[in-house]
Amino acid sequence: MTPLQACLLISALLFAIGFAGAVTRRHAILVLIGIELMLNAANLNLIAFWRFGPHPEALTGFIFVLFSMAMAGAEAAVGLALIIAIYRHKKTSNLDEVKELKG
Amino acid sequence: MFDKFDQIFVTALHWLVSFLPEGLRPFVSALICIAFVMSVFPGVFALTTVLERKILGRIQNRYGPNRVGIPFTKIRLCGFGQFIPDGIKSLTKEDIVPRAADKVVHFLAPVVMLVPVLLAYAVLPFGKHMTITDYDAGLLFFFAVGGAVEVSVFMAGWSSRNKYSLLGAMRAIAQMVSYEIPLILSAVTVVMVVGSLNLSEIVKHQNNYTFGIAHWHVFTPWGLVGFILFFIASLAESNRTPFDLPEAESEIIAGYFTEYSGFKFALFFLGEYLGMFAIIGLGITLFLGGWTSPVSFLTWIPSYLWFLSKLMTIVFVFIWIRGTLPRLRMDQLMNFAWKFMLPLALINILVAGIWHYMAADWPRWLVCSAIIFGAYAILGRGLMQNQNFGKRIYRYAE
Amino acid sequence: MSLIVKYLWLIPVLPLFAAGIIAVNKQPKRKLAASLAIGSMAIGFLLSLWAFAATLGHGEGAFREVFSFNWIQFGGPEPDKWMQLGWVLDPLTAIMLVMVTFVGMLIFIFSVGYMAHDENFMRFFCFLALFASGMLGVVIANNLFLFFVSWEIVGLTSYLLIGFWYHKPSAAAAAKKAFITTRIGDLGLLLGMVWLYAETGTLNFYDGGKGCLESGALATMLTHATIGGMAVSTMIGLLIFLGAVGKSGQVPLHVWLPDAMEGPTPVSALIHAATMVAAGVFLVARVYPLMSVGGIIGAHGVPVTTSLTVITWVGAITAIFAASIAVAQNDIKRILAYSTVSQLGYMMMGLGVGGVAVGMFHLITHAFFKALLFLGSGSVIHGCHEEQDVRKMGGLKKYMPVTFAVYAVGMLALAGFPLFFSGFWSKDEILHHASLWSVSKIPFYLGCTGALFTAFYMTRQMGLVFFGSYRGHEEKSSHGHSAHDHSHSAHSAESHSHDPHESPAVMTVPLMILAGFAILLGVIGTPAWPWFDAYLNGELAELHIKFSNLTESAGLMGASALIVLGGIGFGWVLYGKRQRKTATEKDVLEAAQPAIYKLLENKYFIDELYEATVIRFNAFAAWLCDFADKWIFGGAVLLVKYLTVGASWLYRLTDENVVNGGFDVGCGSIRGSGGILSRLHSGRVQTYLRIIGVALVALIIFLIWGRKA
Amino acid sequence: MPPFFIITGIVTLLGAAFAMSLRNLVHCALAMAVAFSGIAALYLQLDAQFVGFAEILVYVGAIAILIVFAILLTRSGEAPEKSVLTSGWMAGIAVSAMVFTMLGWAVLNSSAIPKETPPAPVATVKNVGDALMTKFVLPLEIIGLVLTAAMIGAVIIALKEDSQKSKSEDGGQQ
Repeated sequence: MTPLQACLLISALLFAIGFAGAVTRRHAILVLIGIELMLNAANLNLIAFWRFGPHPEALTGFIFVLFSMAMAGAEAAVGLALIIAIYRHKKTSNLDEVKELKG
Repeated sequence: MFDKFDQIFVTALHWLVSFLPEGLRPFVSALICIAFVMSVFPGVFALTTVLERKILGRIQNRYGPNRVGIPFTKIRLCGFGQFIPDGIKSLTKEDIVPRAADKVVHFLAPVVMLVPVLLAYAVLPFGKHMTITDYDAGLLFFFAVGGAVEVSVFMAGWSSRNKYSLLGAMRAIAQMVSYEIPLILSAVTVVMVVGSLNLSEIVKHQNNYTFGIAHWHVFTPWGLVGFILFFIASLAESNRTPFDLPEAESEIIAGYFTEYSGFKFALFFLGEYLGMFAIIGLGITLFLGGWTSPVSFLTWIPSYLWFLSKLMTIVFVFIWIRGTLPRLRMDQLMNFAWKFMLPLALINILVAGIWHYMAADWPRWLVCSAIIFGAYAILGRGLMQNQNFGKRIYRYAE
Repeated sequence: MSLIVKYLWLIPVLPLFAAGIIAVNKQPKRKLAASLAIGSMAIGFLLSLWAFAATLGHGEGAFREVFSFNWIQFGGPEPDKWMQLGWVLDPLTAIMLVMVTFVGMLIFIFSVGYMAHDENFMRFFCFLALFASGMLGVVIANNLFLFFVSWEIVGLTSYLLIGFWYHKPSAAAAAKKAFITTRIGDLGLLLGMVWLYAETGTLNFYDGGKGCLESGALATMLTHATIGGMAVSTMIGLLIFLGAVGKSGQVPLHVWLPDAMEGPTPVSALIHAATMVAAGVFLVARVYPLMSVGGIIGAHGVPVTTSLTVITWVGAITAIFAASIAVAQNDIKRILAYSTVSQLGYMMMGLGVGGVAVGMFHLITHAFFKALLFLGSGSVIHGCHEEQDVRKMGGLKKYMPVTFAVYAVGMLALAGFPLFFSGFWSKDEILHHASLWSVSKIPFYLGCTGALFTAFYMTRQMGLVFFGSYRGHEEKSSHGHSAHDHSHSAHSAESHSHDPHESPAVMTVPLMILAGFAILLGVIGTPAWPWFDAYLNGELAELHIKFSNLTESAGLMGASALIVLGGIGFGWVLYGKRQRKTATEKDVLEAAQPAIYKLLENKYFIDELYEATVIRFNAFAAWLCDFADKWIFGGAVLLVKYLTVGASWLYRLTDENVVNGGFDVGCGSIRGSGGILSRLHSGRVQTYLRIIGVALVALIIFLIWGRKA
Repeated sequence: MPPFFIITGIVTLLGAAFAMSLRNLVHCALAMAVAFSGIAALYLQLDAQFVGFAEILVYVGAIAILIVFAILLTRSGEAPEKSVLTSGWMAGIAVSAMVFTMLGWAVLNSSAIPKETPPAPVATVKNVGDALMTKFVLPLEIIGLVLTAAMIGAVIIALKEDSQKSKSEDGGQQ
């Protein structure tokens, strides 16, 4: 197993864990944490490919991770604001109790 | 001769390591450095506790500790031996954990506090060639590990299951998050002018002399403002008076470490002081020339002594402020951070940019000072306008 | 092209912007409104001075630069036929610009004081600024169309400002009257414009040889003949002159102008004395080449044509006609209004007998002193607590010394007091040319009589208003006496506090400036140094005090001075020395000649004549139209209505049963299928996330499979 | 493969697993912080120093604190008595297991993976800064815009909706 494959496996497992959490947990904040984990798995992928890829001097993957982290920050801020707003409305943060938006 | 004296620790380290095989050298060298930090700065901490009590006593017109000297002798050392019984007392007291507490987190909190604080020392240049790890992004590293302190504060406050702890923790986190922004922004000015995040580079940039006076950043308009902002923000970051709301004993007992006692309390105490030293060290590095001497004819004094003396001077000022100023209210604290320091720090970044691109002549002094004075006048006025000393209305929790 | 010509449009556009900004302000911001309007006029004045300076110092030929741009494309023989708009800068424009902006600015400043207590201050300044914009547009237009548009803006604002106090029925009626009367004239202008376009294919005045006032087009128009053998140019000229008659209040369309005095006094001063009514004169001056084309050159190089002859006669008749009415009026502003009509007649006459320079010179001097007189009368009215009847004034010299002084200057200028006042020089110029007119001498005699009347009625007004003792109290106190006998003392004390008072500085300072100009302006047009004449014709004025020159005009000057002095003396004897005792006492003239006085007091019954003829005919026509509308067109409309109702009833039947039925069935089935689909959407995000995960797996399988294959 | 790499990987994965499986939300958040620290350590080992420090600064210093605040504000600091899992949690586990299986299979069997390890690339702060200010300056600006928009949006979403009430509270604050 090459180092790249090791990184990718770690990232795949991280992604799966994050996904499992996001799908199975009821609490909205935990879903958000799961999404953050998935995002980090993707970032790890990017860094791994930058490190072991053919053109590391281009810094593309590296910079992409920086941008992705900025996006994650924005996403967390808006997501948590939404969760707080929902909690204020419905006095709950459990996602299966928030299902007004159905057909 | 002086140079050798200056480099005595570095030479000693190289000499020690040279006995070892090639593979072990970095590892052992790192261990020695860690041992150095772990011994010197807690020593300074011990000294400072006594010093603080004595200075506060002097300010408050009383004696302070003046009895305890070297144990088992008659030497009293003006009471500077006080830290030994203090330490023994702290370490041997009973460790009480509340029954309702979250025991694991409660146990981990002081550790999580101490680890990042000690990590922060890894990038500080204590003297010439005396940086433990010379990271390219040293400044970023410092702020990154500094952020972890907030987690420990939360852990301590939340796990105690005590309303005072939780309140103190929330206050501390809100305050630290707020003041981290002007702290970082005022450091950004230095980064802009020096063009590097490496702390050794930043010191090297200040190690030049004109007319025998060093090029410390504090001697420029933006640097002065940056230093003052940094100083205030570091007061807040280390929870010192007048920003000691998280530990306001008259309101919330002792804040987030109300439920800590004995060894863990000592660890928190140590962590707080070490954090304070680290942030002062960073301030010295960024604005006060690090280990350099202010005037060229004093360069023969060893660099680490310069660093230490600057550190102690600032610590003295901290203690002085603690003895002098009253505590702020929470809304005043937040207003000050967001309505005064943040805008001023942003304008200071602009000024640093102007400074960088204008010719090195007297006009840039004039322009930069004018902008800063204008901004200060306007922001200060705005801050004072919101001072509404009417009847206080309390807002109750929902 | 010089820079100022390029930016000449700024002068009218600035007040337009000011008006717009004032109009969109919801809150009453008096300071903003006044400063915007005055500021725009002040900037306009500075620009006008610049423009004026640019026209100076051109020795050979008149300075004239035009700027035209394409506005809209419209049908015509050529595919790209453009309607052009543009402006022109020549001495005529420049002098008018300076006059309008300067007088306008002073009157705006005066209005700040005069309207200070009016609640519709903002509206007033909005209209004033809009008016200034339109008037300046009239002045700079190099195109009859742009001219017409600005002209109509001016008419609209005149209507709005006359009816400014629309809650007074008389003001509303006066506004309507002014609007409708001038519309008759504007119809003539519009017809003339259309005809002009049909003849020449352009409406630009000057366009580098292609304009309608330039030799090519004029020659074409001259050769075409029309009804009665008249040249087309004459007909067009007369139609355009009809517009001028309406706007400038010439006989027989003068009836609106005295009634227009219902508006606030600054409006009367600005619009109905200094600028707008002069626009008619300006129009004639502007199209003077059209009027004078093909004329026989008479004395002093003045051409004589049919249209100019008409203009002269209309002007002369108006001059004497209005002056004689003014003698028997008692409303201070009405006297001035008839005086304005009369002076406008002089200007028309001047244009007819002496050319552009003569008429325009009187226009400029008249603008200053008549603005002065109106503002002075405004100051008097303001001081006497909105009293306009001269019989109830008197003795104001004591109460309002500044107003008295400046009013006297205006009065002497208007009367044409010799040598020191501008009115003398400009009127003398007109009379001088009239005396040399080759067609007839009657206009000259009419003018001389008018001058006598002018001096007389102005002296009468001065005597009644400023000399003697104040008569304002008696009516009020007697009224109080009769109605509330027991509170007599209280009333007299109250009425004592109603003494006339001097106006504030914001009103008197503009008056003083205007008075200064009313004296000084005469200098530029004396026979010894005819600078104005030379400037308009693009020559260099030289100071030529030649004895022959003096003797030529000295006789006439002496004669007119005698006339004026006679008029003043006559008036002084009748009204100055012998003051009326009470406000209700009969007028001296009325006592002597009751029939004539009644005729004059009732303005020759012109209004009544119109009432009996034009308006009755109009009412009949309106009744006829109403009848036709009610029975003929109304019946047709009813028929159509019932047809439509029937058709729609049929339509509803089909719609409800056929179309709607089918639609309902379709809707039902769609809703049913949607309900089935909506089961998939539980509203739980995690379900969706799970589906996304499955899709991800499917995607990976698909990619790998595709790769292997 | 160095042992330290394996250790950090395991710590990261354990942190993530605990973050997703503990009952108490605060513990979850703290475990998440551990996982992020581990990822930062992984970045350091992949010679991405700057990203590693930024990861700690952003995730541990900011997002973890933010999440902790949100937990306290929504009063979910205590472990609930009811089930913490959704009704269809087994399907979710199955799907994520499938996802991992597919991803892992793809990683191990991919032919696109280069066999040899290239030398450590240089990513000094100066290089990164130059790249950000030249080649990637437009994305940087857009990120700045997005962050500003997100900040304003977050503030507006989290604001109290009852304007009458908030007014009186503003009065109370002064």
